[in-house]
Amino acid sequence: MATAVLEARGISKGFPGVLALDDVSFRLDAGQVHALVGENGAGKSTLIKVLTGVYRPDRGTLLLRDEPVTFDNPLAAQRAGISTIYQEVNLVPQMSLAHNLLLGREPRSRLGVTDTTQLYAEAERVMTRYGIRTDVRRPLRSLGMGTQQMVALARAVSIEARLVVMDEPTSALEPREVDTLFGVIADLRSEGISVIYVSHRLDELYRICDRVTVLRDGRVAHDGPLDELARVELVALMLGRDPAEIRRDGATKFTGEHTTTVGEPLVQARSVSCRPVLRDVSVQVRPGEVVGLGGLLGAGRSETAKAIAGALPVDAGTVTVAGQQVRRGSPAAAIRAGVSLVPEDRKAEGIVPTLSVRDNIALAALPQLSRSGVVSDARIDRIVDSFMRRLRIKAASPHQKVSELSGGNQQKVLLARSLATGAKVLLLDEPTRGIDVGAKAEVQALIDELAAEGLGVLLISSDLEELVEGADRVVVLRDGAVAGELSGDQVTEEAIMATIAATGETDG
Amino acid sequence: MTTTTDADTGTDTRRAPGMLRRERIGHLLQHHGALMVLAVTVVVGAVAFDSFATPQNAANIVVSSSFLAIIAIGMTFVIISGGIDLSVGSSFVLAGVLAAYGSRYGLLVALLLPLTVCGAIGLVQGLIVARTGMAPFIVTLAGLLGMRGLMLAVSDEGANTYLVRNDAFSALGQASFLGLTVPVWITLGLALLGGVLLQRTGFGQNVYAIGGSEEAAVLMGVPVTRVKVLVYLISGLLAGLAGALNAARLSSGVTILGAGMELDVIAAVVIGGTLLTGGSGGLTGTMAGVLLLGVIQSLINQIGVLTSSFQQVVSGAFLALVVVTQRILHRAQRLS
Amino acid sequence: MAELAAAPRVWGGRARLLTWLQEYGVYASVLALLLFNVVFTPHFLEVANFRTQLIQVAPVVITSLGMALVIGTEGIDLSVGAVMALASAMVVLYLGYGAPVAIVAALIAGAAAGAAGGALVAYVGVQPIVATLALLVGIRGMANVLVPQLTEFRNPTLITLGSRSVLGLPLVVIVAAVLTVLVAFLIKRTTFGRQLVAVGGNRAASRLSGLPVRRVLITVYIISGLLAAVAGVLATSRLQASDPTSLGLLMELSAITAVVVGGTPLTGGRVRVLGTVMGALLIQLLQATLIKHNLPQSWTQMVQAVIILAAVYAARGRRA
Amino acid sequence: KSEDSGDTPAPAGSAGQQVVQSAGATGPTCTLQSFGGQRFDLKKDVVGFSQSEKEANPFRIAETKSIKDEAAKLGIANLRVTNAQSQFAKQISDVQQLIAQGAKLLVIAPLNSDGWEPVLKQAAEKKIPIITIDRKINAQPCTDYLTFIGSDFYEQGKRAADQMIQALGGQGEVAILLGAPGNNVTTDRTKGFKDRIQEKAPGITISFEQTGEFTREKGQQVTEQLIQSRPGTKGVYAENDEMALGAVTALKGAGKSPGQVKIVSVDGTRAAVQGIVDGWLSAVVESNPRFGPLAFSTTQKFLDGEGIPATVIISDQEYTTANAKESLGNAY
Ligand SMILES: Nc1ncnc2c1ncn2[C@@H]1O[C@H](COP(=O)(O)OP(=O)(O)OP(=O)(O)O)[C@@H](O)[C@H]1O
Ligand SMILES: Nc1ncnc2c1ncn2[C@@H]1O[C@H](COP(=O)(O)OP(=O)(O)OP(=O)(O)O)[C@@H](O)[C@H]1O
Ligand SMILES: [Mg+2]
Ligand SMILES: [Mg+2]
Repeated sequence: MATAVLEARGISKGFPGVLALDDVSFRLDAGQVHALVGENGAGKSTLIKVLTGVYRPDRGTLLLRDEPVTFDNPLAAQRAGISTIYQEVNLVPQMSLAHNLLLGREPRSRLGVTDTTQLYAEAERVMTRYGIRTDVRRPLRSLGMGTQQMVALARAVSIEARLVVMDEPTSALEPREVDTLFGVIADLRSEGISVIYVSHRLDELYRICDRVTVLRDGRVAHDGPLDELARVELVALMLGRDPAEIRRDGATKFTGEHTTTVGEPLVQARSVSCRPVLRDVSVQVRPGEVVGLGGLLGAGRSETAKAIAGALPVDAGTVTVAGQQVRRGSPAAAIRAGVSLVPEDRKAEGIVPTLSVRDNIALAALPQLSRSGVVSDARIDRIVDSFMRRLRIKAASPHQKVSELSGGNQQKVLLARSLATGAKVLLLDEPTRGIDVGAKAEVQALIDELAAEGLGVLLISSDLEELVEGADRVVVLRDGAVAGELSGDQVTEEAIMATIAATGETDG
Repeated sequence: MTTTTDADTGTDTRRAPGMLRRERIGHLLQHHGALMVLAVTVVVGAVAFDSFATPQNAANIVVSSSFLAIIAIGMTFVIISGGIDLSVGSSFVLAGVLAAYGSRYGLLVALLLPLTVCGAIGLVQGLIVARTGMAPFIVTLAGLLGMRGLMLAVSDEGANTYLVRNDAFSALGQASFLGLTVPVWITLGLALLGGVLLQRTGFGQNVYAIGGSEEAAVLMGVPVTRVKVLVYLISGLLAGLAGALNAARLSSGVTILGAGMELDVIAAVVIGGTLLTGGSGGLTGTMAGVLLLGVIQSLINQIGVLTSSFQQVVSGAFLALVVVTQRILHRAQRLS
Repeated sequence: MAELAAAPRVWGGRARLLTWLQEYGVYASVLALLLFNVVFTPHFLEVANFRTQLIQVAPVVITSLGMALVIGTEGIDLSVGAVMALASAMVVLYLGYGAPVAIVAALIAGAAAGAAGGALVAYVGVQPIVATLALLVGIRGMANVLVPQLTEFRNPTLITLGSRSVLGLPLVVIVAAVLTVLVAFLIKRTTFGRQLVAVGGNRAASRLSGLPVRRVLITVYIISGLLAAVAGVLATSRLQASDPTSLGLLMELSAITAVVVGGTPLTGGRVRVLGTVMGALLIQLLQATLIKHNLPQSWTQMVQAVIILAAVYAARGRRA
Repeated sequence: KSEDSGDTPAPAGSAGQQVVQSAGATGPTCTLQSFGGQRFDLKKDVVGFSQSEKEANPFRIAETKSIKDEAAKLGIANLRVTNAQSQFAKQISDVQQLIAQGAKLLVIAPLNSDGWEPVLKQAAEKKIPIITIDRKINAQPCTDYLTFIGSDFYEQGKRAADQMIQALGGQGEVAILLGAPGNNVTTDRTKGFKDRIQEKAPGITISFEQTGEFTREKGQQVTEQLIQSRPGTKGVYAENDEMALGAVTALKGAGKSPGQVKIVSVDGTRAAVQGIVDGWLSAVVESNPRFGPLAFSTTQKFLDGEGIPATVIISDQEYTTANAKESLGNAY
């Protein structure tokens, strides 16, 4: 038997309140792409953090090429040839792309100081290889999530490593960039470098992975070659359910068509401009309608949603809700008018990490839940209780800190927060990013359910399948302007791609 | 800089140059806003007061600012790393007393004693901050108290002012070269060195990374503990050096110095465009900030007719004006 | 209080002790110091002693409460000591119109000073530490301009405010206790309190959730100024004189220490009211102990440094 | 923080005028020739006055006012005044800026006795005479600076001790309310007091010394702790009047009656002397701040070619139960 590149034996790791990993063993062979899957909160990220020196396991041993090792910190793991892309893009937002990319490996001039010319040249060279052409001197935060993810990827791969760990690298990527990534992974494999790959997108796993380990509730539920495992079986293993049951339910939870009322638009954005990212964007959503926003990374979808939600200073254009114009630049006014945004960046703009699940849900609706400035705990408890049940939020108690929940459950908390305000229109920016198949289906079902109740939904998703199945109508953006609109039978993946790629002037 | 639109990758680059210019301007304003405000203040002062723009007054401002400047260099490192060092005022006075005491055993002791003690305390503070995760504000506040206590202990509860009787050491504070005293040259050298360290070495980039996002820095393999410890060590050493040089200038270990100095230093750094949240800033701004404080003080003295209480009102208002101006410049750039 | 209602969780034995220490470290420290004094300090277990400590700590408690709110929003208010001086100046300036008018004038001045700082922070976007540093310098100067030197007064109403007792409890202590309860209520039960911690926990998220972020911020600084003014009035009445030069000097550091020792993180998003009161008590008790044992100033400062470190170490927040 | 505070403004007129105690007797005299300076016109040339602390206490108010009033009286047209706001570094640069502004005479109320090297050097280059008032500069008179006019703080401490010994009849526990740590005034007033007690009254023990930082508030707080935990304390020596008055407030609050604890302090502010009249204080040793007339008359003598002494120690008064009522008008 070949020596394992990295092996974990009997690893346990607990946090206050949960046992995130319970006696997990894991073995990675050379030149293999090894998938690590499981529901939200199954312990994937925790296992990766144990393998790479972020956490110390409570029990168990690590073996690097059959030698026992302990990593005190990520640096130690890096020195041992393990390079990692962590789940949340973990780069420094204020620093330039180049400095992020080459931090710790800056080229030096003869005087021993950093040679900045060479630094930028090198960074530009690397990024071009990943299909990113941008000024590498720009601060990272001025770049879209997708570009940032590519930088993280380039950084991890360009470190001389024997093992590259990728925790949900594609959740912020477009199909094209995913292709680039897979090209890189193929190269790595051919060089004999192993890859641990975590993703909730099952198609991807079947495209590139050799082997799979399924985690469920902190335990190993399955371990074996991936091609021997049918997709439904994999999902069943993750969820701990019967494959037959899964087969009945289908791929996405969307039912497809809604009974779109031809009534007055609930919300209407007219010629919204917001230099330099948006030009003349008009979108409307009618009651009971799910409108998709399509486009590539940086096309301005998030900006459109934020402009409608009053979270961006708009240069021109109006937003009306039920015929009434909403005050510009005030999220509070938008919420009062019944428009609520669930932002794409959960960590930075969504949850308030210091507060409990309960307080996070009640946050936006506080004015409605209090009388003369004093909150009514009874009313809060009632509403929190009902949403936690309805959205099936998994938490030890409503008083648990929201930062301790898994990604999918945090997402549901944000949905609950929006719904608790009594919103008539929901703007959902990547609502299923980074959440597991089970939770994804639940969220999708929920969107359907809400639309059926007469809510208007604006859905932004990089997952084309989700967009096609979920939306009644898709508005496609390119370079901050509307490139086209598709409805009814026109809504297909091919049509969306075609609209994005069309170079000439399109109607709209 | 790439200006082509690369349709193939779908990465948007067409807007890059435009945003870049604005970013550059923003960068300029944020980092050199203090320099601009400084220039305006100097011009206004020169027009308004005859005896303001004299070489001697300029030299006075530069010389008396140099000690604050040396400390501010260290503080800039600390603040960029996302920390703060309240202990510098106490380090400054303690170092002065130790240097004066040490000067009776020769130049070397006069320099090494304060540097060792202040460096060691900086090191300990850094270790506590880095290892325990306690707030730097509190750790260095304890440092402020503890070092002042130590200073009182070594000076017989402040009753004993050691005098410098070593000419070589005195020269360090008093001799001048090309019209400027040695501390000014040392300041310039340190600012230059600090600038290179910060901008052009891996260590400097690590400091920025930790201040920008400590979590990310850890995951990117930055030796966070070591960098943090070093940053507080630098701050302690520089405060110690400033204190020692000041003792050489004053020829004695004055015990009543340094109270509230940390706030002046922090103000200078922040006026210089370094954000207290960490991750951005630089030394040019800090130097401008230090000079700005000196110039404001000198202008208030020039006005002359103000009562001492009114002088305070004016310096408070001036400080507010400067930071507000900077904010507005910064914002105007962002919204344009 | 919020900190007492811990969520039900499954803890291990050692973890439980550790967490208990983190949550209640400041209480343990106060207790330890009390025990030390009972054993080693003569005349400690006397009513008069506890009265003295409580009276002396009252202004610190009151300013610390305001500071805790500001820190809860990830801010800091260095101007509280100067605001105390300003309030003190206003009181004697308007004493001619009677004590109530004078006190109201002082409180208005405090609120106005807070509003100035808050406006700089909330609307101009100046970093709290610099905004309030400018105020610290300017406001103390202003207090001195208004009342150039220590001024005694003989107004009986104002003097009784500082020396009177109700049901055996000094009035200043009662005021501090009432304000503590009010601030606890504010944090626990009001919309404003919830919004305050949310703004401190994640400002961007709060804005997107439609919270009036700027209004919350400016209000917090106004409250801090107001509370500092209350403390200033009480201190003035106790001193029976207005002394804008030295009243409240370095109060900002004591208040910040009390808040942090009490377990409120400087990173915001959380406010511990009772912890803050305990933090103030710890500092007071510590200083009293050192004075009573007649330690030289050098020792006093070094011991304080060590104890503050130890207390914060015990009470430090869980690490990520 | 200040070492001298009170609460009533200095009275106008010549009441409390400084009297020279020892002039010339102590050392060699200094003349224009021996100093080597240039003659200048006091009335027309720039005269700089550097005050150390904010004019927010009676001592500093009276001191600055005395200088300004006397300058006005003598027709000195170009008096430039700076204030170091209790920051020593600022005082150094203040004086340097006065030199840059062309001052021909410097009157300095130093915040600290040591650390004047850079100023003395610059002044010496230009042969600018420096008169230091109320606190000495540790340097060579007639070479580094011209002369010092002021009180002897050590002596003040000794005289306070004498008063304390008398008040207590040579027996009992005494507490000291120290001034701000590190301050020369604190150091000297403490040393003088202790030396004298040791020398003359072995029956008195100094059982407690804590800083009240020269402020009334701290004086009150420390005294509150003191009387509660050391009820046997018979006397309190406060190193300035403010702390003494704070101690009085504390004693009142603890229900003590006047005279139960003997208080002796230094300064001679109106409020403290009133305290003697009311029976709370036993004695106050004066420290006279009215330096204007003496400073400028000394300068004039110097310019006129006369020899002036290296130190001009003024004779400070004493306020006791015997003279407090009559002398109230002299207090500042
Ligand atoms: N720092 C922490 N403190 C407390 N609990 C934690 C912490 N990190 C993770 N957990 C808990 O440990 C469990 C495993 O989390 P982990 O992040 O490993 O899940 P995951 O499989 O990566 O999920 P996802 O697909 O959502 O990323 C979850 O219940 C989570 O709430
Ligand atoms: N803070 C910012 N400063 C400058 N430019 C920004 C900032 N945020 C976003 N941008 C730019 O604005 C453009 C539109 O970004 P937006 O986030 O709306 O894209 P998107 O279509 O939602 O794509 P994504 O899938 O990345 O969310 C991008 O080019 C992005 O780089
Ligand atoms: Mg994960
Ligand atoms: Mg987006």
